[in-house]
Amino acid sequence: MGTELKPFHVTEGPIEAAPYMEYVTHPGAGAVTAFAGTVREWTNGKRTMYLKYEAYVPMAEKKLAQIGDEIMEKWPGSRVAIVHRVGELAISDIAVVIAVSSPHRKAAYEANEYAIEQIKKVVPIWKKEMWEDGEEWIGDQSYKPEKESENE
Amino acid sequence: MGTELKPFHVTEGPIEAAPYMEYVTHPGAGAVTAFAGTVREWTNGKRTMYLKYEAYVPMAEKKLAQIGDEIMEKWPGSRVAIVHRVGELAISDIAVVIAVSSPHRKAAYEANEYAIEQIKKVVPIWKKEMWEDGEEWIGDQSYKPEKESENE
Amino acid sequence: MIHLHYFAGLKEAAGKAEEDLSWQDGTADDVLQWAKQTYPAFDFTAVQLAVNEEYVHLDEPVKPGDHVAFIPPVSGG
Amino acid sequence: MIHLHYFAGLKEAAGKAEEDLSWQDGTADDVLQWAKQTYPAFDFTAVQLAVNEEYVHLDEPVKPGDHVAFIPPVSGG
Repeated sequence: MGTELKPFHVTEGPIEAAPYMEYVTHPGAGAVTAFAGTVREWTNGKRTMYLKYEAYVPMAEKKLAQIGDEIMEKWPGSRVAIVHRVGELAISDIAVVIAVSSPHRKAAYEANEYAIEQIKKVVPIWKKEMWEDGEEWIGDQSYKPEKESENE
Repeated sequence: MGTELKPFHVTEGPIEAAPYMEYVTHPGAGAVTAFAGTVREWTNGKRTMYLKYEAYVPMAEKKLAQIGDEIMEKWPGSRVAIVHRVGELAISDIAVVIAVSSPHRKAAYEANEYAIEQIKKVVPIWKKEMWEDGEEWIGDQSYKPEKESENE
Repeated sequence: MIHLHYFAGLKEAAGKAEEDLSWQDGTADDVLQWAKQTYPAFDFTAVQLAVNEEYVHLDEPVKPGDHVAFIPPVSGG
Repeated sequence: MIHLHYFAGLKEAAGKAEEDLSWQDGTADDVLQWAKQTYPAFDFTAVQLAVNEEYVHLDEPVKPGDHVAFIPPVSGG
Protein backbone atom coordinates (compact mmCIF):
# COMPACT_ATOMS: atom_id res chain seq x y z
CA MET A 1 0.00 0.00 0.00
CA GLY A 2 1.67 3.17 -1.15
CA THR A 3 -1.04 5.32 0.37
CA GLU A 4 -1.88 5.74 4.02
CA LEU A 5 -4.39 3.21 5.28
CA LYS A 6 -7.55 4.54 6.89
CA PRO A 7 -8.16 2.28 9.89
CA PHE A 8 -11.95 2.78 10.02
CA HIS A 9 -13.10 2.92 6.48
CA VAL A 10 -16.19 2.48 4.31
CA THR A 11 -15.25 2.12 0.66
CA GLU A 12 -16.64 1.16 -2.74
CA GLY A 13 -13.60 -0.73 -3.97
CA PRO A 14 -12.66 -4.37 -3.38
CA ILE A 15 -11.10 -4.96 0.05
CA GLU A 16 -8.68 -7.50 1.42
CA ALA A 17 -7.41 -8.48 4.84
CA ALA A 18 -3.65 -8.28 4.35
CA PRO A 19 -3.05 -4.50 4.62
CA TYR A 20 -5.26 -4.31 7.71
CA MET A 21 -3.45 -7.18 9.41
CA GLU A 22 -0.16 -5.45 8.67
CA TYR A 23 -1.52 -2.16 9.95
CA VAL A 24 -2.33 -3.56 13.40
CA THR A 25 0.88 -5.59 13.73
CA HIS A 26 3.52 -4.10 16.05
CA PRO A 27 6.33 -5.34 18.32
CA GLY A 28 4.00 -5.65 21.33
CA ALA A 29 1.61 -7.94 19.49
CA GLY A 30 1.78 -11.71 19.83
CA ALA A 31 -1.45 -12.41 17.95
CA VAL A 32 -3.27 -10.89 15.03
CA THR A 33 -6.76 -12.04 14.08
CA ALA A 34 -8.65 -11.17 10.95
CA PHE A 35 -12.28 -11.68 10.10
CA ALA A 36 -13.48 -11.46 6.52
CA GLY A 37 -17.21 -11.57 5.91
CA THR A 38 -17.74 -13.03 2.46
CA VAL A 39 -20.81 -13.20 0.25
CA ARG A 40 -22.34 -16.67 0.57
CA GLU A 41 -24.24 -18.14 -2.36
CA TRP A 42 -26.98 -20.00 -0.49
CA THR A 43 -28.90 -18.75 2.56
CA ASN A 44 -31.98 -20.53 3.89
CA GLY A 45 -32.29 -22.46 0.64
CA LYS A 46 -32.33 -19.30 -1.49
CA ARG A 47 -29.62 -18.58 -3.99
CA THR A 48 -28.08 -15.14 -3.80
CA MET A 49 -27.07 -13.66 -7.18
CA TYR A 50 -25.26 -10.72 -5.66
CA LEU A 51 -25.56 -8.27 -2.77
CA LYS A 52 -25.87 -4.51 -2.58
CA TYR A 53 -24.51 -2.71 0.45
CA GLU A 54 -25.33 0.88 1.28
CA ALA A 55 -24.03 2.99 4.17
CA TYR A 56 -24.43 6.33 5.87
CA VAL A 57 -20.73 6.71 5.32
CA PRO A 58 -19.64 9.46 7.75
CA MET A 59 -21.67 8.01 10.61
CA ALA A 60 -20.61 4.46 9.78
CA GLU A 61 -16.93 5.40 9.92
CA LYS A 62 -17.50 7.23 13.19
CA LYS A 63 -19.23 4.15 14.66
CA LEU A 64 -16.44 1.86 13.45
CA ALA A 65 -13.92 4.12 15.18
CA GLN A 66 -16.02 4.01 18.36
CA ILE A 67 -15.95 0.21 18.25
CA GLY A 68 -12.16 0.47 17.92
CA ASP A 69 -12.02 2.72 20.99
CA GLU A 70 -14.18 0.33 22.98
CA ILE A 71 -11.90 -2.55 22.08
CA MET A 72 -8.75 -0.69 23.06
CA GLU A 73 -10.37 0.04 26.40
CA LYS A 74 -11.73 -3.47 27.03
CA TRP A 75 -8.61 -5.28 25.79
CA PRO A 76 -5.60 -3.08 26.64
CA GLY A 77 -2.73 -3.29 24.21
CA SER A 78 -5.01 -4.13 21.28
CA ARG A 79 -4.97 -2.37 17.93
CA VAL A 80 -7.90 -2.44 15.55
CA ALA A 81 -8.70 -1.65 11.93
CA ILE A 82 -12.04 -2.22 10.20
CA VAL A 83 -13.08 -1.70 6.60
CA HIS A 84 -16.53 -2.28 5.11
CA ARG A 85 -17.26 -2.33 1.41
CA VAL A 86 -20.41 -0.84 -0.15
CA GLY A 87 -21.91 -1.17 -3.63
CA GLU A 88 -22.50 -4.39 -5.54
CA LEU A 89 -20.71 -7.50 -4.31
CA ALA A 90 -20.48 -10.85 -6.07
CA ILE A 91 -20.38 -14.30 -4.45
CA SER A 92 -17.18 -14.73 -2.36
CA ASP A 93 -16.41 -11.00 -2.41
CA ILE A 94 -15.34 -9.64 0.96
CA ALA A 95 -17.89 -7.30 2.54
CA VAL A 96 -16.04 -6.53 5.77
CA VAL A 97 -12.57 -7.02 7.21
CA ILE A 98 -11.78 -6.72 10.91
CA ALA A 99 -8.14 -6.92 12.00
CA VAL A 100 -7.16 -6.96 15.68
CA SER A 101 -3.75 -7.35 17.25
CA SER A 102 -3.17 -8.05 20.90
CA PRO A 103 -0.30 -9.12 23.15
CA HIS A 104 -2.07 -12.47 23.73
CA ARG A 105 -4.27 -14.55 21.51
CA LYS A 106 -7.41 -14.86 23.62
CA ALA A 107 -7.97 -11.12 23.48
CA ALA A 108 -7.35 -11.02 19.74
CA TYR A 109 -10.12 -13.55 19.12
CA GLU A 110 -12.56 -12.06 21.63
CA ALA A 111 -12.08 -8.48 20.51
CA ASN A 112 -12.47 -9.44 16.87
CA GLU A 113 -15.75 -11.22 17.53
CA TYR A 114 -16.93 -8.29 19.65
CA ALA A 115 -16.28 -6.00 16.68
CA ILE A 116 -18.42 -7.96 14.22
CA GLU A 117 -21.22 -8.23 16.76
CA GLN A 118 -21.20 -4.48 17.33
CA ILE A 119 -21.07 -3.78 13.60
CA LYS A 120 -24.23 -5.82 13.15
CA LYS A 121 -25.93 -3.83 15.91
CA VAL A 122 -24.96 -0.21 15.54
CA VAL A 123 -23.12 0.63 12.31
CA PRO A 124 -25.46 2.23 9.71
CA ILE A 125 -24.84 -0.15 6.82
CA TRP A 126 -27.55 -2.06 4.98
CA LYS A 127 -27.51 -5.13 2.83
CA LYS A 128 -29.90 -5.95 0.00
CA GLU A 129 -30.08 -9.55 -1.15
CA MET A 130 -30.59 -9.97 -4.87
CA TRP A 131 -32.14 -13.34 -5.79
CA GLU A 132 -33.16 -14.75 -9.15
CA ASP A 133 -36.80 -13.93 -8.40
CA GLY A 134 -36.61 -10.82 -6.25
CA GLU A 135 -34.71 -8.65 -3.84
CA GLU A 136 -35.00 -7.54 -0.23
CA TRP A 137 -33.34 -5.20 2.23
CA ILE A 138 -32.20 -7.32 5.13
CA GLY A 139 -33.31 -6.01 8.51
CA ASP A 140 -31.56 -6.21 11.83
CA GLN A 141 -31.04 -9.88 12.64
CA SER A 142 -31.46 -9.17 16.34
CA TYR A 143 -35.19 -8.78 15.67
CA LYS A 144 -35.38 -12.33 14.29
CA PRO A 145 -33.66 -14.50 16.88
CA GLU A 146 -34.81 -17.73 15.22
CA LYS A 147 -32.77 -16.81 12.16
CA GLU A 148 -29.74 -15.50 13.99
CA SER A 149 -27.49 -18.39 13.08
CA GLU A 150 -28.41 -18.11 9.44
CA ASN A 151 -27.27 -14.55 8.96
CA GLU A 152 -23.64 -13.67 8.76
CA MET B 1 0.83 -17.61 -5.72
CA GLY B 2 1.87 -19.17 -8.98
CA THR B 3 2.46 -22.50 -7.31
CA GLU B 4 -0.08 -24.75 -5.64
CA LEU B 5 -0.61 -23.94 -1.98
CA LYS B 6 0.02 -26.71 0.52
CA PRO B 7 -2.80 -26.43 3.06
CA PHE B 8 -0.88 -28.00 5.97
CA HIS B 9 2.64 -26.79 5.68
CA VAL B 10 5.82 -26.29 7.70
CA THR B 11 8.22 -24.01 5.89
CA GLU B 12 11.42 -22.01 6.35
CA GLY B 13 10.36 -18.98 4.35
CA PRO B 14 8.36 -15.95 5.48
CA ILE B 15 4.63 -16.60 5.63
CA GLU B 16 1.57 -14.43 5.29
CA ALA B 17 -2.15 -14.85 5.85
CA ALA B 18 -3.56 -13.72 2.50
CA PRO B 19 -2.99 -16.82 0.33
CA TYR B 20 -4.36 -19.08 3.07
CA MET B 21 -7.48 -16.95 3.51
CA GLU B 22 -8.00 -17.10 -0.24
CA TYR B 23 -7.43 -20.83 -0.26
CA VAL B 24 -10.26 -21.52 2.21
CA THR B 25 -12.71 -19.06 0.64
CA HIS B 26 -15.48 -20.62 -1.45
CA PRO B 27 -19.10 -19.85 -2.44
CA GLY B 28 -20.49 -21.67 0.61
CA ALA B 29 -18.45 -19.58 3.04
CA GLY B 30 -19.90 -16.55 4.78
CA ALA B 31 -16.99 -16.02 7.13
CA VAL B 32 -13.23 -16.43 6.95
CA THR B 33 -11.07 -16.05 10.03
CA ALA B 34 -7.31 -15.84 10.13
CA PHE B 35 -4.95 -16.06 13.07
CA ALA B 36 -1.36 -14.92 12.75
CA GLY B 37 0.95 -15.61 15.67
CA THR B 38 3.61 -12.92 15.64
CA VAL B 39 6.90 -12.65 17.49
CA ARG B 40 6.40 -10.34 20.48
CA GLU B 41 9.31 -8.28 21.75
CA TRP B 42 8.59 -8.41 25.50
CA THR B 43 7.42 -11.45 27.49
CA ASN B 44 7.35 -11.48 31.29
CA GLY B 45 9.61 -8.44 31.38
CA LYS B 46 12.28 -10.08 29.22
CA ARG B 47 13.19 -8.72 25.84
CA THR B 48 13.26 -11.23 23.01
CA MET B 49 15.95 -10.58 20.38
CA TYR B 50 14.64 -13.24 18.02
CA LEU B 51 13.15 -16.73 18.07
CA LYS B 52 14.22 -20.04 16.64
CA TYR B 53 11.60 -22.57 15.66
CA GLU B 54 12.36 -26.20 14.94
CA ALA B 55 9.97 -28.93 13.83
CA TYR B 56 9.74 -32.63 13.16
CA VAL B 57 8.47 -31.62 9.76
CA PRO B 58 6.72 -34.73 8.38
CA MET B 59 4.97 -35.46 11.67
CA ALA B 60 4.10 -31.79 12.20
CA GLU B 61 2.43 -31.57 8.78
CA LYS B 62 0.57 -34.80 9.49
CA LYS B 63 -0.67 -33.43 12.83
CA LEU B 64 -1.73 -30.14 11.22
CA ALA B 65 -3.74 -32.10 8.66
CA GLN B 66 -5.33 -34.12 11.49
CA ILE B 67 -6.38 -30.88 13.17
CA GLY B 68 -7.92 -29.85 9.87
CA ASP B 69 -9.84 -33.13 9.69
CA GLU B 70 -11.09 -32.69 13.25
CA ILE B 71 -12.33 -29.20 12.43
CA MET B 72 -14.15 -30.30 9.30
CA GLU B 73 -15.87 -32.96 11.38
CA LYS B 74 -16.72 -30.71 14.35
CA TRP B 75 -17.77 -27.72 12.24
CA PRO B 76 -19.32 -29.08 9.02
CA GLY B 77 -18.80 -26.94 5.95
CA SER B 78 -15.53 -25.53 7.25
CA ARG B 79 -12.30 -25.40 5.29
CA VAL B 80 -8.92 -25.07 6.95
CA ALA B 81 -5.33 -24.26 6.03
CA ILE B 82 -2.43 -23.94 8.45
CA VAL B 83 1.19 -22.97 7.87
CA HIS B 84 3.96 -22.80 10.48
CA ARG B 85 7.33 -21.23 9.87
CA VAL B 86 10.59 -22.64 11.22
CA GLY B 87 14.07 -21.18 11.46
CA GLU B 88 15.02 -17.78 12.84
CA LEU B 89 12.22 -15.25 13.25
CA ALA B 90 12.58 -11.55 14.04
CA ILE B 91 10.21 -9.41 16.11
CA SER B 92 6.79 -9.09 14.38
CA ASP B 93 7.53 -11.95 11.98
CA ILE B 94 4.63 -14.36 11.59
CA ALA B 95 5.27 -17.80 13.09
CA VAL B 96 1.94 -19.42 12.28
CA VAL B 97 -1.10 -18.69 10.15
CA ILE B 98 -4.44 -20.44 10.58
CA ALA B 99 -7.20 -19.74 8.07
CA VAL B 100 -10.70 -21.14 8.50
CA SER B 101 -13.80 -20.57 6.42
CA SER B 102 -17.27 -21.53 7.48
CA PRO B 103 -20.84 -20.87 6.36
CA HIS B 104 -21.40 -18.86 9.57
CA ARG B 105 -19.10 -16.73 11.61
CA LYS B 106 -19.36 -18.36 15.04
CA ALA B 107 -17.88 -21.58 13.69
CA ALA B 108 -15.10 -19.72 11.90
CA TYR B 109 -13.96 -18.12 15.17
CA GLU B 110 -14.36 -21.25 17.28
CA ALA B 111 -12.65 -23.57 14.83
CA ASN B 112 -9.75 -21.17 14.40
CA GLU B 113 -9.18 -20.95 18.15
CA TYR B 114 -9.48 -24.72 18.43
CA ALA B 115 -6.71 -25.05 15.85
CA ILE B 116 -4.20 -22.88 17.70
CA GLU B 117 -4.96 -24.66 20.97
CA GLN B 118 -4.37 -28.05 19.37
CA ILE B 119 -1.18 -26.84 17.69
CA LYS B 120 0.17 -25.85 21.10
CA LYS B 121 -0.66 -29.29 22.47
CA VAL B 122 0.20 -31.87 19.84
CA VAL B 123 2.17 -30.52 16.89
CA PRO B 124 5.91 -31.30 17.18
CA ILE B 125 7.28 -27.79 16.85
CA TRP B 126 9.58 -26.12 19.36
CA LYS B 127 10.44 -22.52 20.06
CA LYS B 128 13.70 -21.22 21.46
CA GLU B 129 13.69 -17.73 22.92
CA MET B 130 16.87 -15.78 22.29
CA TRP B 131 17.42 -12.99 24.82
CA GLU B 132 20.29 -10.53 25.22
CA ASP B 133 21.71 -12.63 28.07
CA GLY B 134 20.74 -16.16 27.17
CA GLU B 135 18.45 -18.56 25.38
CA GLU B 136 15.97 -21.26 26.29
CA TRP B 137 13.82 -23.90 24.65
CA ILE B 138 10.25 -23.15 25.68
CA GLY B 139 8.42 -26.13 27.10
CA ASP B 140 4.80 -27.05 26.81
CA GLN B 141 2.77 -24.22 28.34
CA SER B 142 0.22 -26.70 29.65
CA TYR B 143 2.76 -27.72 32.27
CA LYS B 144 2.96 -24.15 33.61
CA PRO B 145 -0.65 -23.09 34.06
CA GLU B 146 0.34 -19.92 35.92
CA LYS B 147 2.12 -18.70 32.80
CA GLU B 148 -0.49 -19.79 30.29
CA SER B 149 -1.69 -16.29 29.54
CA GLU B 150 1.85 -15.07 29.00
CA ASN B 151 2.70 -17.47 26.24
CA GLU B 152 1.26 -17.02 22.80
CA MET C 1 -33.68 24.33 7.50
CA ILE C 2 -32.55 20.80 8.40
CA HIS C 3 -30.98 18.12 6.22
CA LEU C 4 -32.72 14.74 6.07
CA HIS C 5 -30.97 11.48 5.06
CA TYR C 6 -32.78 8.35 3.88
CA PHE C 7 -31.39 4.86 3.39
CA ALA C 8 -32.31 1.40 2.16
CA GLY C 9 -36.10 0.87 1.95
CA LEU C 10 -36.95 4.42 2.99
CA LYS C 11 -34.68 5.86 0.32
CA GLU C 12 -36.56 3.77 -2.25
CA ALA C 13 -39.96 4.71 -0.80
CA ALA C 14 -39.08 8.42 -0.79
CA GLY C 15 -37.42 8.22 -4.19
CA LYS C 16 -34.47 10.24 -2.90
CA ALA C 17 -31.50 9.93 -0.57
CA GLU C 18 -31.61 13.40 0.92
CA GLU C 19 -33.83 16.41 1.18
CA ASP C 20 -33.92 19.70 3.07
CA LEU C 21 -36.83 20.71 5.30
CA SER C 22 -37.71 24.19 6.55
CA TRP C 23 -37.23 24.16 10.30
CA GLN C 24 -37.29 26.54 13.22
CA ASP C 25 -37.37 24.45 16.36
CA GLY C 26 -38.52 21.06 17.56
CA THR C 27 -37.49 17.53 18.52
CA ALA C 28 -36.44 14.38 16.71
CA ASP C 29 -39.99 13.15 17.26
CA ASP C 30 -41.36 16.14 15.34
CA VAL C 31 -39.14 15.20 12.41
CA LEU C 32 -40.33 11.61 12.63
CA GLN C 33 -43.99 12.67 12.65
CA TRP C 34 -43.38 14.83 9.58
CA ALA C 35 -41.77 11.86 7.80
CA LYS C 36 -44.63 9.53 8.72
CA GLN C 37 -47.13 11.95 7.20
CA THR C 38 -45.00 12.60 4.16
CA TYR C 39 -44.23 8.93 3.43
CA PRO C 40 -47.31 7.13 4.79
CA ALA C 41 -46.57 3.95 2.82
CA PHE C 42 -43.34 3.35 4.77
CA ASP C 43 -43.30 1.51 8.08
CA PHE C 44 -41.20 3.54 10.53
CA THR C 45 -41.70 1.11 13.44
CA ALA C 46 -38.12 -0.09 13.70
CA VAL C 47 -36.46 3.10 12.46
CA GLN C 48 -34.04 4.92 14.77
CA LEU C 49 -33.09 8.55 14.37
CA ALA C 50 -29.59 9.98 14.29
CA VAL C 51 -28.89 13.68 14.66
CA ASN C 52 -25.52 14.81 13.38
CA GLU C 53 -24.35 11.20 13.10
CA GLU C 54 -25.28 10.09 16.61
CA TYR C 55 -28.27 7.99 17.64
CA VAL C 56 -30.74 10.05 19.67
CA HIS C 57 -33.88 9.59 21.73
CA LEU C 58 -37.01 11.10 20.26
CA ASP C 59 -36.99 14.00 22.73
CA GLU C 60 -33.63 15.22 21.37
CA PRO C 61 -33.85 18.84 20.20
CA VAL C 62 -33.30 19.43 16.49
CA LYS C 63 -31.96 22.82 15.44
CA PRO C 64 -31.65 24.46 12.04
CA GLY C 65 -28.57 23.19 10.24
CA ASP C 66 -28.76 19.73 11.86
CA HIS C 67 -28.49 16.53 9.86
CA VAL C 68 -31.24 14.06 10.73
CA ALA C 69 -30.89 10.51 9.45
CA PHE C 70 -33.53 7.78 9.50
CA ILE C 71 -31.74 4.55 10.39
CA PRO C 72 -33.66 1.35 9.61
CA PRO C 73 -32.40 -1.84 11.29
CA VAL C 74 -28.82 -2.21 10.15
CA SER C 75 -27.54 -5.29 8.33
CA GLY C 76 -23.86 -4.73 7.67
CA GLY C 77 -21.14 -7.30 8.22
CA MET D 1 18.21 -51.10 12.81
CA ILE D 2 15.88 -48.26 13.85
CA HIS D 3 16.11 -44.54 13.10
CA LEU D 4 16.12 -42.15 16.05
CA HIS D 5 15.13 -38.45 15.82
CA TYR D 6 16.10 -35.80 18.38
CA PHE D 7 14.80 -32.25 18.72
CA ALA D 8 15.26 -29.05 20.69
CA GLY D 9 17.16 -29.62 23.95
CA LEU D 10 17.76 -33.32 23.33
CA LYS D 11 19.24 -32.58 19.92
CA GLU D 12 21.66 -30.19 21.59
CA ALA D 13 22.43 -32.65 24.41
CA ALA D 14 23.05 -35.49 21.95
CA GLY D 15 24.98 -33.25 19.56
CA LYS D 16 23.02 -34.69 16.63
CA ALA D 17 19.56 -34.66 15.11
CA GLU D 18 19.41 -38.30 14.08
CA GLU D 19 21.15 -41.57 14.57
CA ASP D 20 20.60 -45.23 13.73
CA LEU D 21 20.52 -47.95 16.35
CA SER D 22 20.93 -51.72 15.89
CA TRP D 23 17.64 -53.31 16.73
CA GLN D 24 15.94 -56.67 16.65
CA ASP D 25 12.81 -56.44 18.70
CA GLY D 26 11.38 -54.51 21.63
CA THR D 27 9.10 -51.71 22.76
CA ALA D 28 9.15 -47.93 22.79
CA ASP D 29 10.11 -48.18 26.44
CA ASP D 30 13.22 -50.18 25.53
CA VAL D 31 14.26 -47.38 23.19
CA LEU D 32 13.62 -44.83 25.92
CA GLN D 33 15.73 -46.78 28.42
CA TRP D 34 18.56 -46.96 25.89
CA ALA D 35 18.37 -43.19 25.38
CA LYS D 36 18.37 -42.50 29.12
CA GLN D 37 21.54 -44.54 29.53
CA THR D 38 23.18 -43.04 26.46
CA TYR D 39 22.32 -39.40 27.32
CA PRO D 40 22.23 -39.43 31.13
CA ALA D 41 22.53 -35.64 31.35
CA PHE D 42 19.16 -35.12 29.66
CA ASP D 43 15.90 -35.12 31.59
CA PHE D 44 13.44 -37.35 29.73
CA THR D 45 10.62 -36.83 32.25
CA ALA D 46 8.26 -34.91 29.97
CA VAL D 47 9.38 -36.51 26.70
CA GLN D 48 6.82 -38.43 24.63
CA LEU D 49 7.71 -40.99 22.00
CA ALA D 50 6.46 -41.13 18.45
CA VAL D 51 6.87 -44.20 16.24
CA ASN D 52 6.58 -43.54 12.53
CA GLU D 53 5.18 -40.06 13.19
CA GLU D 54 2.45 -41.05 15.63
CA TYR D 55 2.49 -40.65 19.40
CA VAL D 56 2.66 -44.04 21.14
CA HIS D 57 2.38 -45.55 24.60
CA LEU D 58 5.58 -47.04 25.97
CA ASP D 59 4.38 -50.60 25.40
CA GLU D 60 4.18 -50.00 21.63
CA PRO D 61 6.29 -52.54 19.70
CA VAL D 62 9.23 -51.13 17.77
CA LYS D 63 10.41 -53.07 14.73
CA PRO D 64 13.52 -52.76 12.58
CA GLY D 65 13.08 -49.94 10.07
CA ASP D 66 10.86 -47.88 12.38
CA HIS D 67 11.44 -44.20 13.00
CA VAL D 68 11.39 -43.35 16.70
CA ALA D 69 11.21 -39.69 17.65
CA PHE D 70 11.70 -38.19 21.11
CA ILE D 71 9.15 -35.38 21.47
CA PRO D 72 9.82 -32.92 24.28
CA PRO D 73 6.90 -30.68 25.30
CA VAL D 74 5.95 -28.79 22.16
CA SER D 75 5.92 -25.00 21.98
CA GLY D 76 4.80 -24.08 18.49
CA GLY D 77 2.26 -21.42 17.64
